[in-house]
Amino acid sequence: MEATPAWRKLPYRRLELYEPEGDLMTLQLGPQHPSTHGVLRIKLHLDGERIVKAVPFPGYLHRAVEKLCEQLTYVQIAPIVDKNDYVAPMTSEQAIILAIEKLLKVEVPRRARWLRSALAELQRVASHLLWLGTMTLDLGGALGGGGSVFVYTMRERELVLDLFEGLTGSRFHYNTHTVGGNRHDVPAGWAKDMHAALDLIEKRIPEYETLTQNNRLFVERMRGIGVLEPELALELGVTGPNLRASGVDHDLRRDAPFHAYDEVATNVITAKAGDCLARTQVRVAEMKESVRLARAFIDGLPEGPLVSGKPIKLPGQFKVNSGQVYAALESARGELGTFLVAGAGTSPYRLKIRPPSYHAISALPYLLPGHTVSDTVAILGSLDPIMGEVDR
Amino acid sequence: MSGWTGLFVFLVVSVVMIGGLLAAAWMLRVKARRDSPLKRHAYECGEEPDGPAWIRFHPRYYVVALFFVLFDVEAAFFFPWAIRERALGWAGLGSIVVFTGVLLVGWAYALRKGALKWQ
Amino acid sequence: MTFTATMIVFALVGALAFVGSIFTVRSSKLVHAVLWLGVTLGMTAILFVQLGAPFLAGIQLLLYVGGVMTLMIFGVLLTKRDGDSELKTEEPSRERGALIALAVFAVLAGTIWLGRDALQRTAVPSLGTGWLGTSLLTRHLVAFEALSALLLAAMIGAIVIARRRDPDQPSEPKES
Amino acid sequence: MTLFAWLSSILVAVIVLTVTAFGLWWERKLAGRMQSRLGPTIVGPIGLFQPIADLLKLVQKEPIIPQRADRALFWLAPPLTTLFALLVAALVPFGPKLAPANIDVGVPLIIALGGLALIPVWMAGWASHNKYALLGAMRAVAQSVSYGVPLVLTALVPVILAGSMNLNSIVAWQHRHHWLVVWPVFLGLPAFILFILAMLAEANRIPFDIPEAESELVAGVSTEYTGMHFGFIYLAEYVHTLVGSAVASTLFLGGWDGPFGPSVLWMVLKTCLLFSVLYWLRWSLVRLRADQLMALAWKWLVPAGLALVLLAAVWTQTPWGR
Repeated sequence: MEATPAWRKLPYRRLELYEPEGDLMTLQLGPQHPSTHGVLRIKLHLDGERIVKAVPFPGYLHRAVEKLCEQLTYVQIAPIVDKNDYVAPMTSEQAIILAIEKLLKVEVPRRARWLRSALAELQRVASHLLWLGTMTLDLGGALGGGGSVFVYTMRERELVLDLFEGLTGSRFHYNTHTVGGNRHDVPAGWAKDMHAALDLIEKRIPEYETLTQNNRLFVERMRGIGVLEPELALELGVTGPNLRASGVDHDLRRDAPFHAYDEVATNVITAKAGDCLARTQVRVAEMKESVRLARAFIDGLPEGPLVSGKPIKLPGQFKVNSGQVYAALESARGELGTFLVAGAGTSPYRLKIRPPSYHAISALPYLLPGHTVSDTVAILGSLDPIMGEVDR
Repeated sequence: MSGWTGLFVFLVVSVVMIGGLLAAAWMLRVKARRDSPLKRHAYECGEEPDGPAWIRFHPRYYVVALFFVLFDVEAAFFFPWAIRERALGWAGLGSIVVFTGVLLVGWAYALRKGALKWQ
Repeated sequence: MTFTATMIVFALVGALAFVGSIFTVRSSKLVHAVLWLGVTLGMTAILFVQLGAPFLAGIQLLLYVGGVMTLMIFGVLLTKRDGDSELKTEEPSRERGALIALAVFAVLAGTIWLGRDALQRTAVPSLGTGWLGTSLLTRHLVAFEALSALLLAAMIGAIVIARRRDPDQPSEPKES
Repeated sequence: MTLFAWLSSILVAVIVLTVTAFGLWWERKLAGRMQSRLGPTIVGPIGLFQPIADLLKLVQKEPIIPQRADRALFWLAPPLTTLFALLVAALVPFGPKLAPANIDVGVPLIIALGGLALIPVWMAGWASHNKYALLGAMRAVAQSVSYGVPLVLTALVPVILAGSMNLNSIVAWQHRHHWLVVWPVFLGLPAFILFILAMLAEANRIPFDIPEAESELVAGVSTEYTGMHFGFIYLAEYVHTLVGSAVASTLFLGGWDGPFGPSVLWMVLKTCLLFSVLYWLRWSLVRLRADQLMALAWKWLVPAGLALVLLAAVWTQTPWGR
């Protein structure tokens, strides 16, 4: 990796050091912009079309979820937080349940753990599908090739959502995880449907590859753009596919197994370049890997109870007065952690969510300068931020 | 001359059609009951525009335009040659090659200096 | 003297060209001035057609209205910080300008008036574009080739002027 | 003669606008099918009247002129874009007789008029006093300007081969010899492809639609426009693509020349076919970046165009090309 060019770091710190040939233009990209993935505002200082300095302003989607959770009982929290990462609510919900279970020291039956793993992998496929669609949408626009890929990936994402609906009765906000297990057991024929869906998705992934990473135009737009050095990524706490695309071999599924990942080995996919293209390649390869894992988890789904202990009737069934835990899982976007401090009674004293997207967009001020306005949307899109998760 | 008359007539027809659309748009337009200054704000993603939009631009833009004019001048000289190309023969072709060659020197220089890059 | 369609068009176009040139000078916004200049140049193209030089009309549109206009627009955007600031004309120069304009007009008009007989006697040869090409590449070959050198000089000049490098300027990323 | 000029002008204008309106519907239908959607279905049989409904909707909208805009230019620019895009159509022969303007200097005039369209686009962007529009306008000009050169150069190839700048003569030449894309194929085909690329760039179509790049510049030049004025910019783009296809068909695909039947049908057929292929491209490619476009034009297309011109000249000097 070549050394970071001086102009990339310096002007960001000291705008007044930069001597433009024309006038600098200040451009607000967002919050109401087609490609800011929700409501993110980035203030760009432009010299011609080249970005000199970029300042992201998150916070437009702040709903005080963490504060709200302090008022809720442990049982009520899960359906609230699955609105954080609205592209992958399943893992968002699992993350909080993991922390609560760790705090309450609840044993989770093996069947529930396997089912959760299967759901997590399905969710990863769905999330990456949506990401691929919006990524090409950013590059090609809704009136162009991007729109086509977007519609295709949405079509396949529907298959996953249909599966979730079959399991939980809800397409988006599932509330299928309870403390100590899962609420909904696999219905008859669900595994067969899932195999059919996965087969179809697996068959179509090469089609997306043709339209995206094997497409000359797409590659030209992505290669060498927004290079995230591994050192910088680690310093900023960037995780997930963004980190792995920078060549850091790190995946919680393998390095700190949760659910049933200690029983089924995960192949961690990495790439070297750290640019937008590498992030694309990692995610597309991860989709294939997730399809394999989801099959393995559903095929190996053990018999047994789905919930440990009695089913929950009352919120007050769990009571913890002290203790603090940190639990994390590998969501589609990286390390989704929950730090939970028990309070008096049935609700937490403090809940802190560590959203991978927040750390991803904190790389923007370093990645954007030196690139053009067109690259902004490519870089932002390739980082796959979900603003609901960033702002919480 | 007749071709030009045709072009003129076509111009008139087009102007009438476009004017008709404009007139229709003017007559059928919806009028807001109350004018709102917010509505007439420049769009900048919902934020207050920060700094002027009419700024001094980068000189690169100018170089690109200049190159266009110069190459277009070249192409303009090609046209009279092109329709007598067969008659002028190899000699004419040779002169054109020299003419092009000199311009390509400038082109190569510009590429080497990166003057035609957009930013 | 009867009014033909050609004459009506000529009068119309001439008037528009005149109006365009007046507004080119009188516009308070530089951008407007450039656009009015475009009107004048475009009308000149139509005059070329009426004079039986259609190729020149095409080239006028291609080079002047398309190219030079663009160049001037960029030039305007380069020079002033805000394109909407008012242009002020110094008062004393106005009379002098009018005087000079009148003098030039008088000279032109006088020349045309004096040479009116010659103009009427000489039949304008309709030579066409092909003739232009032939004579460019045979009789005026040296001038034609010298022209390429002129264009080259313009190119290199523009590059040199635009390439004002300073140390804090971002180094160019490697070519893709 | 004058009556004929009027009639053929009106006829061609009607043909162009009808095909454009139909093209709008066709594009949406085609795109829908390509994207496993249905496209328009509601208005009229198989949604055929959708463009008319769109037009009616646009006509009714409230015109809003932004506060700090240059009002006159803002209002004038969009109709002018459509006007310039339409004007080119006058020069395209839709049949041996059906050409409103059969002009000896057709080719340079077409290029010139097509290139002129960039000025109202720039006007629209600049007059909006909006940064997105302005960036779009600057991109539009730079792109138009860069691709203008290869456009002229590739259009010179048929001129050299046919020895005439008159489009009808060029078609007649192709009728006598072969269509240019058929023979000499090593000249005609690359020139055709380059011409199409440059034409797409001039018409701001994907992969060259950076001036309106809605994922980056919101809507680029047309950001501040509402109602019919927005419609004009939109329409101009379609007309430009359509007329560009017609010009390309004329210069390289034999124009109105067909084995049987009325010539105007062949011309419309070829134009629509090319138009559809361009939309196929549009719905399968992503757009390039502004600097990549510039690099492509200046580094590859300009020298390639020059080489093609010189090659064509050499070819006409050989016994086969005489």
